[in-house]
Amino acid sequence: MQRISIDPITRLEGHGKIDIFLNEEGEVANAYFQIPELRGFEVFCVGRPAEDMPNLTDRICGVCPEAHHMAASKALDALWHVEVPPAGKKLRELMYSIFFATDHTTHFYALGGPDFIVGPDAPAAERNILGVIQKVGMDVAGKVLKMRHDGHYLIQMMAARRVQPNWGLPGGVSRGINEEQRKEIEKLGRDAIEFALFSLQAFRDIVLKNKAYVDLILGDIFNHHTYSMGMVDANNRTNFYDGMIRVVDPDGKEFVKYAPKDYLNVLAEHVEPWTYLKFPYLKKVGWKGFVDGKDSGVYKATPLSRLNAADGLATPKAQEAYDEFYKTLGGKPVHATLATHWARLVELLYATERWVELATDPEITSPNYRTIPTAVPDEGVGTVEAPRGTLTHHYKTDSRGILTEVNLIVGTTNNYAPIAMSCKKAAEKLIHKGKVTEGLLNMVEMGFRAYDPCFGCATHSLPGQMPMEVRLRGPNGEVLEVLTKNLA
Amino acid sequence: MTAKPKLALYWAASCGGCEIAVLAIDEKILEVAAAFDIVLWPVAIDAKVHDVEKMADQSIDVCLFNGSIRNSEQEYMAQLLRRKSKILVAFGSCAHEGCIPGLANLAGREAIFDYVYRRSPSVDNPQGIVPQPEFEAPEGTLHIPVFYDTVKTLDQTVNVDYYVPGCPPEAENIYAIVKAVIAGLGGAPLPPPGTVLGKETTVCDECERTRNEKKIKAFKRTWEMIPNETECLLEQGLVCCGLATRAGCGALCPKVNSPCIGCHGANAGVEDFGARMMTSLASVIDSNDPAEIRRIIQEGIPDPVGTFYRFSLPRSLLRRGALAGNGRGH
Amino acid sequence: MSDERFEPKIIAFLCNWCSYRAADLAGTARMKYQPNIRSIRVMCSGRVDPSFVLKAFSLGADGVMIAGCHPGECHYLEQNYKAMRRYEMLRHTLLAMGMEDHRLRLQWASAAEGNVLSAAINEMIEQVRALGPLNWPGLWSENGGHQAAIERLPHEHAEALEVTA
Amino acid sequence: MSEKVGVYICHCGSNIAGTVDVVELAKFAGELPGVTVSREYKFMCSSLGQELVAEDIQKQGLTRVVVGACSPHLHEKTFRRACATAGLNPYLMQMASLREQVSWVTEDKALALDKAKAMISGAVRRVQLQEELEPTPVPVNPNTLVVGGGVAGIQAALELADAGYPVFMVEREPSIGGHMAQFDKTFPTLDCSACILTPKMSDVGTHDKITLLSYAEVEEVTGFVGNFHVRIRKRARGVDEKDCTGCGICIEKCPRKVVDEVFEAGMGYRKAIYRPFPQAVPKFPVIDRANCTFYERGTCKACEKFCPTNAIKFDQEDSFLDLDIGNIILATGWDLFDARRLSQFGYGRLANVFTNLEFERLCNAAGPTDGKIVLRDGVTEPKSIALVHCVGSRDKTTNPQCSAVCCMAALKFGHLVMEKTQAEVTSFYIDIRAPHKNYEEFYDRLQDEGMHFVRGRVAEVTDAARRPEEEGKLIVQVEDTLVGKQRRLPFDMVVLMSGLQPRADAKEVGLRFGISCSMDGWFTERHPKLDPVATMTDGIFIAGVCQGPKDIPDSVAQGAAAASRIQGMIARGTVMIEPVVATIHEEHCSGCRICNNLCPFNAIEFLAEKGVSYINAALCKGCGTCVAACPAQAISGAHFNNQQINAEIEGLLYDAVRGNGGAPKPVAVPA
Repeated sequence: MQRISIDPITRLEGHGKIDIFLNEEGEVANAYFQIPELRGFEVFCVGRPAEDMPNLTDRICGVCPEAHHMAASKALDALWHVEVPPAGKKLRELMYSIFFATDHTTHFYALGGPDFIVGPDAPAAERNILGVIQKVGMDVAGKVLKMRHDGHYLIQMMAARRVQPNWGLPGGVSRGINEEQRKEIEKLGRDAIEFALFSLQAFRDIVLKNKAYVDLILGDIFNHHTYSMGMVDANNRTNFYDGMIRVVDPDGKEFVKYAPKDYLNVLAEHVEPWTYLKFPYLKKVGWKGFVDGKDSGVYKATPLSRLNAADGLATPKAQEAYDEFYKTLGGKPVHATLATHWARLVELLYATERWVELATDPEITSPNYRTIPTAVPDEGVGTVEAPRGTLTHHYKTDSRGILTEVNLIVGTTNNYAPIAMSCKKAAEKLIHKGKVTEGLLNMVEMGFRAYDPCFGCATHSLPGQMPMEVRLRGPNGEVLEVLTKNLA
Repeated sequence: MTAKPKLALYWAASCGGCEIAVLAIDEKILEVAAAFDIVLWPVAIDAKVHDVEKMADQSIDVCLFNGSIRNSEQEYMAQLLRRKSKILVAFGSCAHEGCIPGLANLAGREAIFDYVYRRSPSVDNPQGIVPQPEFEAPEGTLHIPVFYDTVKTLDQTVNVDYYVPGCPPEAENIYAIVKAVIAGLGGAPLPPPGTVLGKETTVCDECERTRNEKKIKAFKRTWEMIPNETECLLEQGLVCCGLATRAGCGALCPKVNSPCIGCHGANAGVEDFGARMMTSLASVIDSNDPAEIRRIIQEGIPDPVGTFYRFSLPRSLLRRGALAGNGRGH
Repeated sequence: MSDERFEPKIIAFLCNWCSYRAADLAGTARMKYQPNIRSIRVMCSGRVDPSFVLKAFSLGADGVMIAGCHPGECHYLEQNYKAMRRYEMLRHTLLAMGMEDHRLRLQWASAAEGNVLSAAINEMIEQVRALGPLNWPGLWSENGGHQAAIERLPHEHAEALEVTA
Repeated sequence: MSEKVGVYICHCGSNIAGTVDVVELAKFAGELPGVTVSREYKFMCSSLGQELVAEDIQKQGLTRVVVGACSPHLHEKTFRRACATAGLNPYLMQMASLREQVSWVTEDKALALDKAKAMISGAVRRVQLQEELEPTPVPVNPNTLVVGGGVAGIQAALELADAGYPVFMVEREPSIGGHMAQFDKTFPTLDCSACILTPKMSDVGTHDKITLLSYAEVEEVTGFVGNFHVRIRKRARGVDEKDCTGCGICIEKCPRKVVDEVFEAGMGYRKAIYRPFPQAVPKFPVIDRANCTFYERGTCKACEKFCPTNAIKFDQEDSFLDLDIGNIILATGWDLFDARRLSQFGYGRLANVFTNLEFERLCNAAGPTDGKIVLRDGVTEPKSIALVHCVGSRDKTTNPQCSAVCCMAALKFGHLVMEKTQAEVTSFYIDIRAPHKNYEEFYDRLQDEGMHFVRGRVAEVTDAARRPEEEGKLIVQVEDTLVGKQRRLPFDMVVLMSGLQPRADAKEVGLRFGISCSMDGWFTERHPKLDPVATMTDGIFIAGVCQGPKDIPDSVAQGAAAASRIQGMIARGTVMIEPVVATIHEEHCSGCRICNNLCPFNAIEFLAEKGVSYINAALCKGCGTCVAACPAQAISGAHFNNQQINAEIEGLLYDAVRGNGGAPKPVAVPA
C-alpha cells in the first residue's frame, strides 16, 4: 500500500491536509482530507452575555466576520423575542450586501480567479493576486482594489470596523445612517454594479471563450451529484440575509424547505477520528459515507448550490445573468464544481444591485433602527447565507441572557464532505499506476478552491498553510518520490 | 545590486482577519511587494517552508507573526520563525495577548472535545468518537497536530521583539509600521525590543464624545438602552473599555454608538488590562454601601472575566490555576 | 512541627495609618498570630491596585488581605470606600474564575485594634490552610510534552528534501 | 540594576534576636542580588548603630540601605537622618519591621526566620527601585483664620494677635463668647464667668490685628498649608456697622418680643432686632428677619425711625469676603445633648425638669430671672432640687463618652443652690469625675456644705405620685447602688446634666476644611497623644471641645497651643511639602476623567484645553488612590510606584512555587 501526502494544500483560507493511499496496482484506494484544528467557541462562549456574541463570533473568521456578526445578531433577535424595525433590517441587509460583494471580489481575483486569469498551467509563483495584477494590468487591478477599498470603507462607516464590526444588537443595530452617508453608499454602489458587470464580462472573455477551460468546467472530474442548499425569500429567490432554507435533490426537485430554527430536524453532524472537523449531512437521508447521489445525505452550500436551490434572483440584471448561466451550462441543476466561480460572479452582481436598491430605499435613513427588548431571553437561532455556505448560530441563555448553550454550523463545514469527495475523485481520475504529475496537484487544488473553502470558519481557527508538496511513500512509509509545485 | 530585505508573514491560531487587514492596505501592498523579498505569506503567495528551514538562522529580516499558539504545529512554526528571523513581530491581538479565542483557557481541551464531539445538539456520534493526533486507518497511519490544553501568546512560546496591537491592526497603522521597519533596516533607530508599536495613550484620547467627572449608579448592558451620540458612553452607564484600551483605532466603535470592547489591548506599561478596567470602574461607583456596591456590580457586569479579559486572558495575570470552578463562578 | 502541615503564604496590604499601626500594636502587646502573613505598607488602602493582588497570586501567594481604616474613619477622608469598591469588583471577577472566597479578604482595623487584626489574620490563615495551596504559577498549564509531535514536522520536511524527484 | 545595598539587622537586645536567628538572616541577606554589605548589630538605633550605616555609605559607597529592626513608625526618621548625614538621600532607605511583625508575634523560630527572610528580601528588592526625593518649600502667609469665637478661639486669636500676626475671626452668631458667655460661675473657683470672659471678648473686638467677622460663616476653602484661599459669607445684619453706635435705642423701640432659644436657652425673651446679651462683641445688633414685623408685613420700621444715625438697612444683603490665609484654627465648639431624646426623664413633658444650660441662665444675675432660682411659674422657689448626671453621656444608647464637665458643673450648681436658696440639693451620679487641679477639693467642699449624693443611674423622673408626700412633686426613681436598693425620692425641681456632643454639622464642616471626624463625630487630631491640636491636613488646627469634651482651662490651653504652633510656622516663613505625591504623565493621559472626583483634597483638575488631568502637588496628600484608579496607568505615585510595590511582592514571595508563568520556551533543535 502506498500513500501520497498533500500537506498542506495552498491558497485556501484555512489549513487542510490530504493523504491518498494507493493499492498494490498503484490505483487510489482511499483519500483522507483532514482539518487539523478547532478552537471551541461553542464551549468558551458559554457563560458570556449573549449580546456579546456578534463581537465574539466575529473572531471565528476574519474573512467573513460580517456573516457571523449577522447570524449572531439574528440569533439575538430570536433569543430576546424582539422584532427588528424595518429600517434596522434594511440597514443590516445593506451592510451585508456590501460585504458579500467585497468578499466575492476578494475570492475571484485573489484566490480562485488566478487559476483562470493567469491560467492553470502558469507557474504557481504567478498564480496569486500579484500575478493577476501583472496579467490584467494596473487599470483592472485598480478596479479590483477600488472595489475592495470601497466595500471596506462603507462597512467601517456603518459598522465601526472594516474587519471585525461592532454594530449588531438584539432588535437592530447600534446606529443608523444619515442622508450624507446614504448618498455616498448609493454612489459607490452604482460603481460596484459596473464592476460586477465588468467581472462577468471578463469571465466570458477569459474563460467561456476558451474551449479548454469550458471543457475543464464541464468535464466529469469535478462533477458531484449532491443535494443543494440555499436561503430563499417568499418567492423562492435567493436571499443572503433572511428567509427559508431550501434544499433541492440532485435532480433539482425541492427536497425540503424549512425555517432556520428547525435546522436540527434536517441536519446532523458526523464525526471521524482523523480530523477535527465534523461532517454535516441531511438527517432524513442519512450518512452514507463520502458518496454522491440521492441516497447520500451529502449536500453542498455554495454560490452554485444557492442558484440551484432558488428559482431565480430578485434583481433584474442578476436575473439575466442567472438565465444566461443555466442556458450556457445546459439547464438546472448544475453540478460542475468549477462553475461555482461563475455562480459567484452572478451573486456578486445580485449583491451590488441589492446594495443600490437598499441604499435608495426611503426608509433606510429612518432613526427607528432599533427596538429595545422587553421579553425574557431563552433560546434563539439565527441563520444567514455566508459567501461559503449557510451559516447557523443557535444560543440558549438563562433569564439574565447569560449563555448556557451554543451551537454553530458554519459555511464551509457544510461542504466538508463534497470537498473531500472532490479531492478523492480528482485523485482517482488522475492517478494511475502510482504515477503522479504536477498537473494533478493543481487539478486537485482547483476543485478544492472552487468551494472557496474557509477552514478558519469551519474550525474556528485558521492555522498556516504551506506550499503543497506530495510525497509518494512505499508500503513501509518510506518516501519513494517527492513532487512539489512551482519548482520553477 | 543589494538584495532586498526578506519579509515573512505567518498565521498560527488566528481568524485570518490580520491577513485581510494586511490586504486592506490596498494599493500600498504593491509598495510592500516592491520593498521586500517576501519569503513566506500563506494567504497570497506560494512559498515553501522547506526553503525557510534551509535558510541560515537570522536570515529573515522581519517576520510578522499573527495568531496564538494552540497546537503542536503552531508551536513548531513559532520556534522555526523565531530562529530564522532577526526581528519577530507579534502581529495582532492573538499573538500579542491571546485575543477572544484565548477565552478558551476558561475551559480546556477535555471540556471542548466533550461538547463539540459528544454533547452538541446537532452532533450524531453514538460511539462517542473524538479526533486522535495519531489514527490507524485501514490503509495506514494518519496524523493531525496535537490540540493543546492552553492557548498561549507568541511571547509565552518564544521571545518576541515587537508587538502590533489590534484585532485586527488598523490598515493605516500596519503601513506606518512597515515603513518604520524599512527605515529601521536602512539604519534609522528602531524602538527598544519589547516595545508595543502603537500609541501610548488610550481610546478616550481619540473619542469625540464629551466627558465629565464620573459617578456611576448602575452599569447598563448594551441591549438595554440606546445611548445618546454625544456624551461619554461610560457616563451613560455602558461598560466602555475605551478608557483602558490603547489608542490607535480612532475610537471607531464609539463613533457608531457601540462601546469599545478593548481589541487594542492595554496602554503602554500595563501588565494586566482587566485590572485597569476593574479598578477604574469600581473607583467611580457612586455608593459607599457594600451591599449596594455588590448589587451594582453583579447586575451590571454579569460576566467580569469575559468583559475585562475579552482579549487578554492568556496574557493576563489570571492563571487557570484558578479554574477550580470551571471558569464559571456563581 | 511546622513541616507536615501546609503553610499558606498570605500577602497583606496594610494602611500606614490604621492597620499597619494595629499590627505594630499587636506586636507591642505581644498578641500572637501565625507568621504566614507577609505585609506591605501602603499609605492608604486606596492605593491597593487590583493588579497588586493578581500579581501576588500569580507569584504564588495563597491568599491576599487588604486592610484599611473603618468606613468613615479614613485618614484621607473617603479613600477606603474606593478600596471597598475595588475589593467587591475584584472578588466578583475571582469568584467568576472559580477562586474560593476566603483567599481574598478586606479587613477594617483601626490603629487601636491590634486584637481585631491579629484575630482576622489567624482566622484567614486557617481558612486558607483548609483550602490548600492555590498554586497559580504551578498550575499554569504547560503545553510541553508534545515534543514528538513538534519534531515530526521538520523531520518530514527534511526527509522529503533528501529525496530527489 | 547596579545598586549597592547595605542590609542591617537589629537584634534589639533579645527582642528580635531572641526569636529570629539574626546571624542566619544576615547571611541570607548577604547573598541576595544587589547586596554588598550585610550586618547584624545589637542596637541599630543607638548612635553606634547609626554610625555603622553612615560609615558603610561613605567607605563602601552604598547607594541603598535596608534596616531590619522595629516598626518604621518608631525609627524611620532616625535612619533616614543617619543616611542623610552620610550624604545618601533619605528616601533610599527602607525598613523591615522584624520586631513588631515577626519576633513579638510568634514563637515558632523556624517560621519566624522564614518570615524575616521574606520581609528582608522584599525590602531589598523594593529599595533598589526607590528614587531620590526632595521636599519642596512653600511660603507661609502670616494671616490666620480662627473659626469659632468661643473661649478657645478667643484665646488662640489673642495669642497670635499679641504676637503681631493678623487674625481673622469668623463667628456664626451675632456675638462672640460662645457657651462660656451663658454661664454664671465657673468651677471650681466660682469666679463669675462673664467677668473673666468679657475683657477677653472686648480685647478681640478692639485688637488692631484682629478682624472680627461675626454673624458670618466660611463658605469655601481652597489651597494648601501656608496658602489657603477662604471665602466668607457675611450674613446681612440689617444694620450698617459703619454707622451704628450700638446705643441700643432700636432694641428698646422694637415692638416685637421673641423667645430667645439660643442665648437664653428658651428661658427668656429678646426683641426682633437684638444683641444676644448686653456685653456682646461686636456691639452691633442684628435684625431677626424671620420674626421682624417689617419683613412679615412691610410695615413698622420702628427701629429705622428712632435710629439716630440711620444705621438700619432693611435692604442689606449677604456679602462675601475673599481672604488669603496661611493657617486655620477650627474652634467650633459643641451642641448640648437634646434631653428630649431620653423621654424617661420627662424633659419637655414635665414643666419643672430643666436642662443644665437652662439652669445656668436661671442662676445668672443677668439672666431672665435676675439670678433667682424659681420653678417654671417664675415665682415659686423650689424646696428640693435633684441633679441627674450623665444624661446623654456614658450611655451606649446615646453617647458612650464621658462629657468631662457635667460632674463639676453639678457640684457648682449644688453650691449655687445652697448659696441662693434654702433648697435641699441631691446629686444622682454614677461616678464623680473630678480629676483636675482643685476639683477633688471642690467635691469635698460640697460634701461639707451638705449637698446630698446618691450613687446610681436615674431610671425615671415622673409626676405619678404613689404616696401622699409625692403629690405634686417630681419623683426620681433610682437604684441606690451603695445601699443596693430601689428608691423613689420626691423633688420640686429636677436638673438634667445634659452631655456635650459634636456640632450637628461637624462632618460637613470637616469636609469643607479637608479634615476627618471620628465615628462619634469629634474632629480627628493628628495624634491622640503627641499631637492633639494638629490635624491630618497641614495648616488646619483644632482647639476646644470640637476635638472632644473638655472644660474651660483645657480649651484655653489647646487654643494657645494651636496658636503657638502657627506662630512657629509663620516665624520660619516656609513649610516643607512632603515629596510623596502623585504625578500625571500627560503623554499617557487620555483625559478620561476617571480620577477627577476621586481626590477629597481637590488636588486633581482637568485641563480642558490640553484634554488631560493635572495634579497640584501641594494639595496632594500622597494617598495613591488616583494612582491605583487610572485606567491608562498614566499616574505614578512617588515612593510607592507600581514597580516598587511589585518588587516588594516578588521579594516577599521569594520562596513561593514558581512554574514558568507562561515564559518563553527554549527554541527547539532544528531537524
